[in-house]
Amino acid sequence: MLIAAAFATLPALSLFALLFGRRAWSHAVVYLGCLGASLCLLAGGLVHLGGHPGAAPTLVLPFGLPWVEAHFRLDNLSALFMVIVDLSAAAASAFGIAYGSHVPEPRRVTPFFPLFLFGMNGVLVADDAFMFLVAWEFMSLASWALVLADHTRAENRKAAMVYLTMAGFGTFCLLPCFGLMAGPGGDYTFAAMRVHELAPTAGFLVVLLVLLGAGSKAGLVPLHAWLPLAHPAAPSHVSALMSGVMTKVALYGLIRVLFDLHGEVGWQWGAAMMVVGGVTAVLGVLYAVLQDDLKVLLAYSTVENIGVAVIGLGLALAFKDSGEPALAALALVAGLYHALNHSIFKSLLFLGTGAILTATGEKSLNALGGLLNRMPWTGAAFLVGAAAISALPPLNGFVSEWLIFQSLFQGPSLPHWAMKFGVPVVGALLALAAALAAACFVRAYGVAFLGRPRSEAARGAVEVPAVMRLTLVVLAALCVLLGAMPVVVTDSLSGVIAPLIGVHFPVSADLGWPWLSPVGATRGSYSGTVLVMVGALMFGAAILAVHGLGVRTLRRAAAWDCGHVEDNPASQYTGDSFAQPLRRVFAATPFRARETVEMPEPGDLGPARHTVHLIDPVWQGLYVSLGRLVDAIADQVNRLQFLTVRRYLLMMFATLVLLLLVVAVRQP
Amino acid sequence: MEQHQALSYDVAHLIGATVLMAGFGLLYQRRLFAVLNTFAFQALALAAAAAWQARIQDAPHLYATAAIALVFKALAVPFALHWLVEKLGIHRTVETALSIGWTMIVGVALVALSILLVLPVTAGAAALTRESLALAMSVVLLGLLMMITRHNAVTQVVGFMALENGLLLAAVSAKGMPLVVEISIAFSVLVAMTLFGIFFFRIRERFDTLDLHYLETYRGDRH
Amino acid sequence: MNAAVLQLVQIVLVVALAPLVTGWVRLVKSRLNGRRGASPFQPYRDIYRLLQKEAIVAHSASWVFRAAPYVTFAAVWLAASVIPTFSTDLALAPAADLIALVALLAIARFWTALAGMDVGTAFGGIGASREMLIASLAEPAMLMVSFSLSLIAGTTAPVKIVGFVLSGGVGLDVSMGLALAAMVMVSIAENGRIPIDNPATHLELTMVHEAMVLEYSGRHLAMMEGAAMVRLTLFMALIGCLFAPWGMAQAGGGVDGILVGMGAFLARTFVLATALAVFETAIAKMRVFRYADFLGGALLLGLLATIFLYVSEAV
Amino acid sequence: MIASGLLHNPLLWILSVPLASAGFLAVLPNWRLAAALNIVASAGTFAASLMLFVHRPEPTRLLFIDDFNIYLVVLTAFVAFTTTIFSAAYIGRETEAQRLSPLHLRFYHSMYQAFVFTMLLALTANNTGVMWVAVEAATLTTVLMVSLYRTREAIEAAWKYFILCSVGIGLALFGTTLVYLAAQPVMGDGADAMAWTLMIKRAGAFQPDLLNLAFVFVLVGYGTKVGLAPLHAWLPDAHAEGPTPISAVLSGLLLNVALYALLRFKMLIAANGHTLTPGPLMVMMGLSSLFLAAFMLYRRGDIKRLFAYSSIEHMGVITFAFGMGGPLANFAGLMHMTMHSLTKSAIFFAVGIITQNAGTKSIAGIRGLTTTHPVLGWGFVVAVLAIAGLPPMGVFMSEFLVVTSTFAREPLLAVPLIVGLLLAFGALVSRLQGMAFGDPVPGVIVHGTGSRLATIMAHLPLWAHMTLVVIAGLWLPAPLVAWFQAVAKLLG
Repeated sequence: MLIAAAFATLPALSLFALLFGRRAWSHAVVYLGCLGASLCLLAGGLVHLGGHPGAAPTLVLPFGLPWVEAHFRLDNLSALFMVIVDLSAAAASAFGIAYGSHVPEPRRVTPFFPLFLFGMNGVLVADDAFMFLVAWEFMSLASWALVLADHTRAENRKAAMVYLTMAGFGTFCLLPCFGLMAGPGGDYTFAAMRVHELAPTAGFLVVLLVLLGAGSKAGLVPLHAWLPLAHPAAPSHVSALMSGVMTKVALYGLIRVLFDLHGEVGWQWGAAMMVVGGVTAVLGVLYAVLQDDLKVLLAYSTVENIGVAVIGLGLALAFKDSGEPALAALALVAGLYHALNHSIFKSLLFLGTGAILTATGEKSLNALGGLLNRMPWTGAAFLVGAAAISALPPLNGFVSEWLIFQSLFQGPSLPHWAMKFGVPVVGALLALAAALAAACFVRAYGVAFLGRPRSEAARGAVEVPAVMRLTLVVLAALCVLLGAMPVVVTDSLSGVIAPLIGVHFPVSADLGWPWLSPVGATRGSYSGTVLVMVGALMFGAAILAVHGLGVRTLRRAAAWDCGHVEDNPASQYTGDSFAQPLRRVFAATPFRARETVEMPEPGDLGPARHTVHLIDPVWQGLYVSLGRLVDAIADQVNRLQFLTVRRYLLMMFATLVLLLLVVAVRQP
Repeated sequence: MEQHQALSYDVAHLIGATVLMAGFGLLYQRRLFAVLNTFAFQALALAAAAAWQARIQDAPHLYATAAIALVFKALAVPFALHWLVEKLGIHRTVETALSIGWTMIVGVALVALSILLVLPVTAGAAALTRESLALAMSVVLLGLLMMITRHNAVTQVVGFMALENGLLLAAVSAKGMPLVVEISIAFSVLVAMTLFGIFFFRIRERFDTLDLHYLETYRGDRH
Repeated sequence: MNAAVLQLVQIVLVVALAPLVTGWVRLVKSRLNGRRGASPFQPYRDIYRLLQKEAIVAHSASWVFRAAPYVTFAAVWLAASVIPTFSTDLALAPAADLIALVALLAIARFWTALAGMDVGTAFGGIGASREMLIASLAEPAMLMVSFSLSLIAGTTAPVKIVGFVLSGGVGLDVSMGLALAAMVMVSIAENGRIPIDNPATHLELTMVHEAMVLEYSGRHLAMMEGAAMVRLTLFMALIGCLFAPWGMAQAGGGVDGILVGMGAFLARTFVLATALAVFETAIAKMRVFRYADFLGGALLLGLLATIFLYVSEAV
Repeated sequence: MIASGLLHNPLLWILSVPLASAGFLAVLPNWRLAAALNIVASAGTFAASLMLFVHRPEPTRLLFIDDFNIYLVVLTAFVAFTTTIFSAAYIGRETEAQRLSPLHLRFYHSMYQAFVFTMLLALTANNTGVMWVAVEAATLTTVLMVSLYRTREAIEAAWKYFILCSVGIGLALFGTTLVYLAAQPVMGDGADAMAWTLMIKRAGAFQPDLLNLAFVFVLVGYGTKVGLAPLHAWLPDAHAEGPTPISAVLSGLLLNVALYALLRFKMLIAANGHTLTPGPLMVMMGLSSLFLAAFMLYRRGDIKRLFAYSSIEHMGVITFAFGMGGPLANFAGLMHMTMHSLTKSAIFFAVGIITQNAGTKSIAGIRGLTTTHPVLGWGFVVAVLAIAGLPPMGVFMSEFLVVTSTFAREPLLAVPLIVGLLLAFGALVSRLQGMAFGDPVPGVIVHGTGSRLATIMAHLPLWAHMTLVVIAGLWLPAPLVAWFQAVAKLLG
């Protein structure tokens, strides 16, 4: 009821935005409305999870495909993702209240923002293929319009173009996927698909297609190319949703099909997904660590985190197919937990970037610096986010990665040799990704918030309005909370996925609260709660000891810097110089990273220039060459536009004779 | 009676064959006026066919068709074209896209194809229609062939009308088919429009020859 | 004796022992170089001296710069206190396994690197960026080590691994050997010892860890130094307990068991310390971009260790 | 008695109103009045067509109404009506720009009504011959209107259109004759052997091989008019060079009529059952049209040709769907016909205003529409997205059904379909973004000249169509569904 009301509100809001967009106060109204709606949906999801997890209320409305009608259903999975989506949605809406007026053309944002939320939530509750895809495309369309909010910049238009085309690709993969699951009968309800038995080849195609379709939306390599273009192009609070939430909706699609509708997916697919996930994670974070634009950096790190989550899903599939439901549950819980965490800290980081943009108008690392002293709240919240995404305990990011590692370590127990040898490799990839993520965010935070300002804009930065600060702080608090009491989350998650796997598997089985001991106490355990408490005690003890034993005086002075005082902020390490060792070591081969240094002639006063060239092999190899192919064919075909009437008649004649021959041949 | 039936069939087929021969004649001619004369002859043969069918099917309305064919096609149109060619000073020789010889060979192949297609399938139909249908189809294809192997606009019009002769031949020999008259009228309108079109283009001086190369100097949307 | 008490003892022990270990290494090194060298207890005096000095902080430094030493120290200390040194019967043992251990050390690194960048000098940046490069390979290597150990011993909890090794579950095992090699290389990198880094150097272009703490002084520097010492002890304890836990006291071992374990721990630590000193004097520091080869090697060894398990199973 | 019965027969009005007004408009000198009358007449036709819902007349030898053509008649009358509204605004600005003289306009209005009449006749004719004559007449009337501007390009386009379609029509007639020959032995001589209603009942006894032959000629003949590649050549130029209202009705209605004729013959074939299946031929034709158009879209620089090719693309998809056959695909095809005619005519309405504002048909000269004309610009965006097959607009539903049902049956056929659709999608999106977004061209007319009324009249049809399309994308009225399903069954 509440949920339905919230759903109804969103389109109304966008209509309102269309009508009253000129009024100054309309933005606040729209975003407040979105905040309210998403809070309602959030509450709805939580109540469903807490109240009656087993139940799955359904609703059938008389529209959609005539003989199918529109089916909606709220089961555990939907409710969980509804929580994930609307948590960030609420944050983004709240942030938007203050931020919405900073975007260049607010009227191009407010009508689509509610529709975007509408679409994402719609995907979650849809219970037939048609409604699912309508909502899915609705989501893409609304976000496309939002990407075009600042449409006067050519790169945004290119981003939107690539984005919508890839969205189309995704849909055209999902269409046949659902077509196969529904069969020629034309009953497109998910209920029918659950019972419909698939032939082996059909099953194979379904998995492949859903990986392509949902994977392109989630940003799996090599279908990720649109993501770092599109996500940063939108206004920051929208980027937060696209990066933090829309990718999760894509994961929802994957899980819905692979675990619920399809039923029996072979372990090979699990293995394949793990490899794809691993590669995605490493490539994503490698791209990220080399970026200068903060939003692009965050977008690439989204690619990484999606990879991590997909490793979890793949592992779960492999376990499930190999008759290890308990381990499958563990892996799935790990994946979902990571999805939840990522949605939170990625929203936090994107909104933080929005705050930086509001304060400085800059999102290029090399123009920032020293913001922590000027924006203490934003700085602190961003620090929490950065630590969380770097998988540092006791924050939430670590818990999910720990769980994924734990389930990975069980991988070799599978009978298949491919898994025995593959899992360690994937483990290595995951570990590499985690370490690089830390490097990436040390760089991002260190360059943006620490040190000395690198530009006037950064020097003049002031803290953002209270609403923004509050949003950031709340999200940061959530990062800590979900990290410090993981058991609560894992237990509810295992309840959520019980129907999908078939076993209810409390991850804190052996030792009980607050110990997280997934595979049994002997297998290794973790307790964020305990670590927080003890860590705090030791921190306090250290401070007390030091202050007890030593002097407390503290003097401010110029930096020593090995003696030579250099007050030009340009002498600091920049993002590029920080990334240089990593670039040389990791990026030389995959991205063909090349550096060119132009030294001025002796006596020439011009500055020396150092430029870096990166090539995205996927973009070059796949997208560009495909584009070239299409162009070449188009050129050939285009000749047909310029023939003489006689030749057109000739074409007609040829067609006629050909068809006559066909008939002549096919006649008995 | 039997005798008479057989005779009537043979006559029908004979006339039909004449129309077809005229079709080949059209392909064969190199000079414009000769083409026009051959076409007039074909139209004449068609009129005869229509009249004969009107007699043996005792369907009087076919006489109307015959009359239209005779007056409009065999007389009016050829004269109009003569006048056009004279007035517009069009080259008297026909430029061919495909050499006459090859055109004839293709033509024969088309006739073979249509016979191959029609004869086996019309086993059920009245013997009357079988051959005439095959003949008609050949004439249609030959007309089309003429349209695509001749550059000159006049010859294209002639080709189109030859095609249409084939259609009418089929229509009249289809026993008891209604609306034949209306259809032939409709076609006459088409042809009239074509002639008007050519004349119109000419007096508007849209292009200095009727050679269709020059008609499509523009051909739309070049970039 | 109950776990809580033992835990307390260990928490105090690691901190108390750390400077001595460092001092010992320095002593042995100077002897090998033919100098008399300072007393092994010199580090205690150094730290006390630093505590007495006032702390100087650059104008541009933020609170991160001032918090970093304490956070770093606390993180390392916490990590050190969950590793079984003389007894496996620790109250905190279940709170963190090997993976969590890696992460705890990552916290320290994260903050140290941030501190290095906070003042806004070139050297801080150099240190931070090189440190993260090293970490980006050392961490995976260590995780692969724990992977192979967890496959061998069936657990990622150090305590349990000790129990497994003591129970003679493993004989002389190829995987164990590879894992050990990887572990040693990682420890060298993590502690900034030669050939990765030279703890004694102040030649700017070769600094890594020193470059990050360059701006520190007084109590902050003391904290950083302390953290480094504890980390060194931690790794020695870790190598010891994972690969040579002999004599370690089990739960319910009784007081004598504890004493034996204590003795064994001290012996192990000082043997390792001496070995480290010898090793460092024997070889030279390598160029920055050779780190990748060195640590990549460690990573591969760790991977091999896991793979070899199946090879040995298969044949 | 009979007279009164005739008077109550909506068909009588549907056909007589346009015919009469065509005659009257031909002699009416004042073009403003003529435009108004044009609207009124089409409104009357539309109203009469709505009466079909309440009272469906009995089929006669000449005319009939069944589940198939009832909604096509209403659709045709509706689009013809909205187009007249748009046309009034359009020609207003054309005459201001001195591009059209009153004489031209008199001719234009009269021909418009004549054209509507021929289409309605072709739709309602219960006789293959009458239908043929009507389609041929439709060709003639449109040829004259395409050449209305008398420019070199217009005349060339008209000539191309005329020649190709005359030949096509000829072949269609041959096919019709063959069908008669197939029917005649069963139905006996005369008009019975040409009446749909009677033939469909006894089609089972027809000579199947003759039907095969006939279908080839009908396919090539009427297929030319549908614009199936490689018979499509006339379509882009005819759409591009004629007045935009004519492009709208050509694309939105005439193609449907030709396709309707084709489908009627397919019904016979399906009812006969002993013939070779026509499916593969139609599938191939559909795919070739889809691919040809998809690639052509990437190279078009003229906005009207762009959408003309997009019509070819959609005709290809529809033909593909009917070629696949089966309840789902046929339903999708019928749905797609309806949606395409509504959407594409809406697009041409928008294009008309856009080209008049920009003063050029070149896509390069059109930028930033959403900035200069928000209402028009966003309407254009919605319409193009709809034609590109995005929900919640109607085309998505039909594409959903085509792709899913095809993939479930013939994955190998579905793959090229998907590739083609995706190619066309990409082309349309890139063109759309170029025109709708970015910085506007300096010096473009920001506010449509002319009265407020004219502006409203120009925008109203566009939004009316889009509203219908959006509604249909999510909800179809029950009777329409029933008709679709009945026809889908007949189409086999």
